[in-house]
Amino acid sequence: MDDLYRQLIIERYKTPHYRGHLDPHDIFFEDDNPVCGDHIEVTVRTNDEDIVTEAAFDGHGCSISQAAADLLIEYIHGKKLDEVKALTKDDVVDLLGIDLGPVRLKCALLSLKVLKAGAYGLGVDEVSDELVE
Amino acid sequence: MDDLYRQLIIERYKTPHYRGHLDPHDIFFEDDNPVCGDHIEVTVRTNDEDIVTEAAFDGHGCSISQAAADLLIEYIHGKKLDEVKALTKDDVVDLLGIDLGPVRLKCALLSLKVLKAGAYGLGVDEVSDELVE
Amino acid sequence: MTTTFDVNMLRADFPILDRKIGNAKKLIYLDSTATAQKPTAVIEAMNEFYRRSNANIHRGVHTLAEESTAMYEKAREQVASLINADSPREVIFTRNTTESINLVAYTWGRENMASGDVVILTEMEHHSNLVPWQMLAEELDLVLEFVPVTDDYLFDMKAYRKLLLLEPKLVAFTQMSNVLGTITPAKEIISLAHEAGALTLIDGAQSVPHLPVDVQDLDADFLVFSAHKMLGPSGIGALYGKMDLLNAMPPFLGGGDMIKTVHLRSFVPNQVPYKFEAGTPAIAEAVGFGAAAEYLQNIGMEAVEAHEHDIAEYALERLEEIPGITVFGPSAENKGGVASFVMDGLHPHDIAQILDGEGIAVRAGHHCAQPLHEVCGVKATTRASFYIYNTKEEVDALIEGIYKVKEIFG
Amino acid sequence: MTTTFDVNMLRADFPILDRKIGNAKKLIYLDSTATAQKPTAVIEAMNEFYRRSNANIHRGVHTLAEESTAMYEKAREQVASLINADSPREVIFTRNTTESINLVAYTWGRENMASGDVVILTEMEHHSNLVPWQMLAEELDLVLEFVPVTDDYLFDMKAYRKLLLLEPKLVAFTQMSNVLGTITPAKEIISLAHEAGALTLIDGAQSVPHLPVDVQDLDADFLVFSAHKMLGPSGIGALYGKMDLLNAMPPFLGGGDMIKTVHLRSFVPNQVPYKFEAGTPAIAEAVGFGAAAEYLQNIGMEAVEAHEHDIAEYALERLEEIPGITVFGPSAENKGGVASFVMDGLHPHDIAQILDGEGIAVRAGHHCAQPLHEVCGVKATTRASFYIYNTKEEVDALIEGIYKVKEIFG
Ligand SMILES: Cc1ncc(COP(=O)(O)O)c(C=O)c1O
Ligand SMILES: Cc1ncc(COP(=O)(O)O)c(C=O)c1O
Repeated sequence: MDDLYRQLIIERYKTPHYRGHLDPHDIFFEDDNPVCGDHIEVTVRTNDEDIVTEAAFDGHGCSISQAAADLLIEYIHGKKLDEVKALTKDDVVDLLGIDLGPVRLKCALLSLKVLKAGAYGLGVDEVSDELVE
Repeated sequence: MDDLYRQLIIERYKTPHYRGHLDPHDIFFEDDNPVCGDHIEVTVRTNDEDIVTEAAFDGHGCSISQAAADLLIEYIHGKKLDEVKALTKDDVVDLLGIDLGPVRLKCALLSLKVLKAGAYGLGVDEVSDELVE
Repeated sequence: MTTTFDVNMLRADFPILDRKIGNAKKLIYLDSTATAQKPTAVIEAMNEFYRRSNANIHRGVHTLAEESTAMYEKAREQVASLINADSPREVIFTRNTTESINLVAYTWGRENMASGDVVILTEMEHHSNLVPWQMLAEELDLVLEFVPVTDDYLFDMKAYRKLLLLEPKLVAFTQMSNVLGTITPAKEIISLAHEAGALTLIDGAQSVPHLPVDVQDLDADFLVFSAHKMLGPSGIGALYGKMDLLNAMPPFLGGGDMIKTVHLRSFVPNQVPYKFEAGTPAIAEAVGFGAAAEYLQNIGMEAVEAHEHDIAEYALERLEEIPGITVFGPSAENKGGVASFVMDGLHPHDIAQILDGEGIAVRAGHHCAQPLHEVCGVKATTRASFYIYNTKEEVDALIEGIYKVKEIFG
Repeated sequence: MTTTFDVNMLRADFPILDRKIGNAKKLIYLDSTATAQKPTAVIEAMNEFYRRSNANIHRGVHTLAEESTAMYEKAREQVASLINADSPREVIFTRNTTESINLVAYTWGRENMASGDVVILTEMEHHSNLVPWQMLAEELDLVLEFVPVTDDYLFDMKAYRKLLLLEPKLVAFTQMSNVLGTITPAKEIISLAHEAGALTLIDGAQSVPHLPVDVQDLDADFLVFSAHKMLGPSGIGALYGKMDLLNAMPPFLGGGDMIKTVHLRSFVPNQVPYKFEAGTPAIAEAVGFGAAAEYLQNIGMEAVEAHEHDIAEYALERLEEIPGITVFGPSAENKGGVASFVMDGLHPHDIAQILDGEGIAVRAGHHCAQPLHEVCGVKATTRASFYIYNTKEEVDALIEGIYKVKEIFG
């Protein structure tokens, strides 16, 4: 619990570093967590070599979903799109630095799901939790 | 067990006293036990005062169903039709003189169900286990 | 109303209440609206069943099969008795409230409704009493109408009377909202529906566990509920229906036990209730369901209601002390033991998570009632809910916990 | 093949085997085809769940809800692993085999078939794999065709090949008959069906508990089975489906958990498998189901099969010694652990009842396979069936018991 709400998460939730919407952008995607209605959108800009030059997230949700999104967006700056596509649940868990049960894990992984769906160029109907397993 | 297969039941099963089909008859009905496919039909003759003057059963089934039918037919001879309509599960259990679980009880009560359905003049679709509760 | 039983003695019946959460905090379970905890009597009834009597039912003549059959049918009587059904045959065992509603939609609904027919629901319904009718409406081209909630979170009787002028075929409504706690005037709703020529389905998922519910007094046509919310096991629920209605309905699932005879290309259905219980049923679960119904009846549903009312009234009082909190729902006299709230600037997940750290289990989300949350103008709420085993001390812990949440996120 | 585990040690896992029947006779349970007995591991897994972790799943963030959710999803993995599904998501929890078949009929069937389309079944099917298709045939005007059993009680491959010329949409067949014990050549049946453009549904109610079943090796489209027949609890079963098929199917029951979003008049379904699990599922039962799958996998399904084969072979030998007996079914090498028989002049109920007096539980009736009994020219049979906990000594007791029946009715 004290673990779970470790300082980093509360801080990033209260004052996120990468909240916003990039326009123009190369990648855009958004989705909801059906359990609680949380919403995340991401916008990403890439250069000729498919490297992430800039990225942002927007939306609303619990501290875990928002902090995870903020940390994830930070993490992908300077990464190749292929690296982004290869991100897994463990990467997000490492960023947050805490253990999560299956329900809270969904909150944590919402931004990764949205990001990978965008990176792969999926349609709205093609998003599934398999993306983040 | 020895109780259950007490002599009377085995005897009546092997050599029933009232097996047959009366023609003409005043009452006829037949039905199956869906659990095992046992079948019982009864035919009954009554006089002007609605008293059973003659009755018979036919069909096939286990010793309980057949012995119960035989004992029941014997029992109703000389009874008024209203008395027949008023017969209950307990009467059959008394005739057999044994305890039965809910599944075997169905075997025992098949003839009563058929008899009462006939006495009430029910249609095939109107027969229900409520008749023998 | 005050509690007529000794809560502390009763708590000893619930082994899970000794559970420690995380760093040795004692469990404070305030999530009974999602699912209730089980008394030893229920757990042991199933245990015993598996250790002593387990067999498949209705078709075996050996001792175990006879015992199992008798236990299964006794459970039907126990459940029928709790809701005062005229006959146990009017109780059909299903998986849960949700399946019970779908059963009515797929059988009675498809047989008795057609294009343009109106079904009246309410804005308060759980998804389980919305989606089956949406699916049926899509298939048959029905019209769905919704009784709104009033500003004070009650069933809008005036709007309902107006909707009845549409001559609906069915009125399907919750007897207690799982979010607002609103208790609806079921008897009046039903009698007005009958006057208008409609049948009624009561979603009793929250009422049967918490209030006296008498189907004969209510003149209910259909009543649906789940064992797991009333101290019973998961995996079983019930559909009550008036015998005439059930007799006239076509079967739902086909298979073993629901038939009288089968040929390769045709079958004759069995009598009610078996007609609707295809395949091997939830036998051990029925035994547990029966034990739960009996446990509740032994306490008495008036006593259950009174105790919960006590706790809920106290909880509402204390919650409303907290700055920045909004509790949704009517005032205590029209409300069951549910308190759903939002807090300025705080996400329900975060509230629930911090409370969990204190050993307090509450639920966060839309509680399967998204449309109602839209009406309330929020995405999600935090819900504390109460049952016979909860105490005022637990409410105090909840309030303390909420202050801790404010501190952490303050 | 011989048994690779110690039956007597394994029997200690099953508390019911100590049960005394009537006058202190020890239970000899030969009715596992109807339902299997449960090892302590399964009973205790559920017990523990209720005493320690019980909560509703998927939507709660408190400790119990997280634990329950994790346990429920772990069970899905355990069951998926037993049948070697590509992903646990391909396993949908239902009430039983029967509901699984109805689910496919109501969703895939109604979506993909139309007037004149052909469904191939077999004469060996359990009512649960007949009635749902009869109901669908009636609704959609489908044509049902039946693969006969050969004179030696096998799946008639020649007749099947001919029926495939009708270009069926679906072939639904049992992998093991619950009456004859016949094991059908599922892999060949499926590959021929696929060549003919048909999908396949395997009724695995009897095969999954008793044989190694590998859905990927079989290339199965749908496979259905029940926990209660494989050492697990009542109230839960499974539908395996290939992911593409499941994704394309419309939902079955509407309600909580099967949705992504709900508005008053519309909803968006959740992803597979949740799309098909409406309402609160059988949570404790899933935990028990998972434990049962793991228990079987620990023994190894080859070992299970070998042991049963041993017992069945011995039983057939001994039964056929008895004058006046007829055992239905193929010879031991094509047969699971089932022996259904009739005896001259004796009603199956009477046989079962006298055997019960000896503590021996066998089943009497048509075993939910009336059409097959018609084919066999009998109304009912007495069935002894075997599982991992049965021994040759129990078979000896059965034979003795049958001689006693002959004596009493002789
Ligand atoms: C071959 C077969 N199919 C289907 C079933 C139905 O299983 P359930 O009653 O668990 O739905 C059975 C059980 O008797 C069976 O043996
Ligand atoms: C009012 C109401 N209706 C229906 C349901 C659905 O019950 P189940 O999930 O047991 O089918 C619930 C449970 O949350 C409920 O509270």
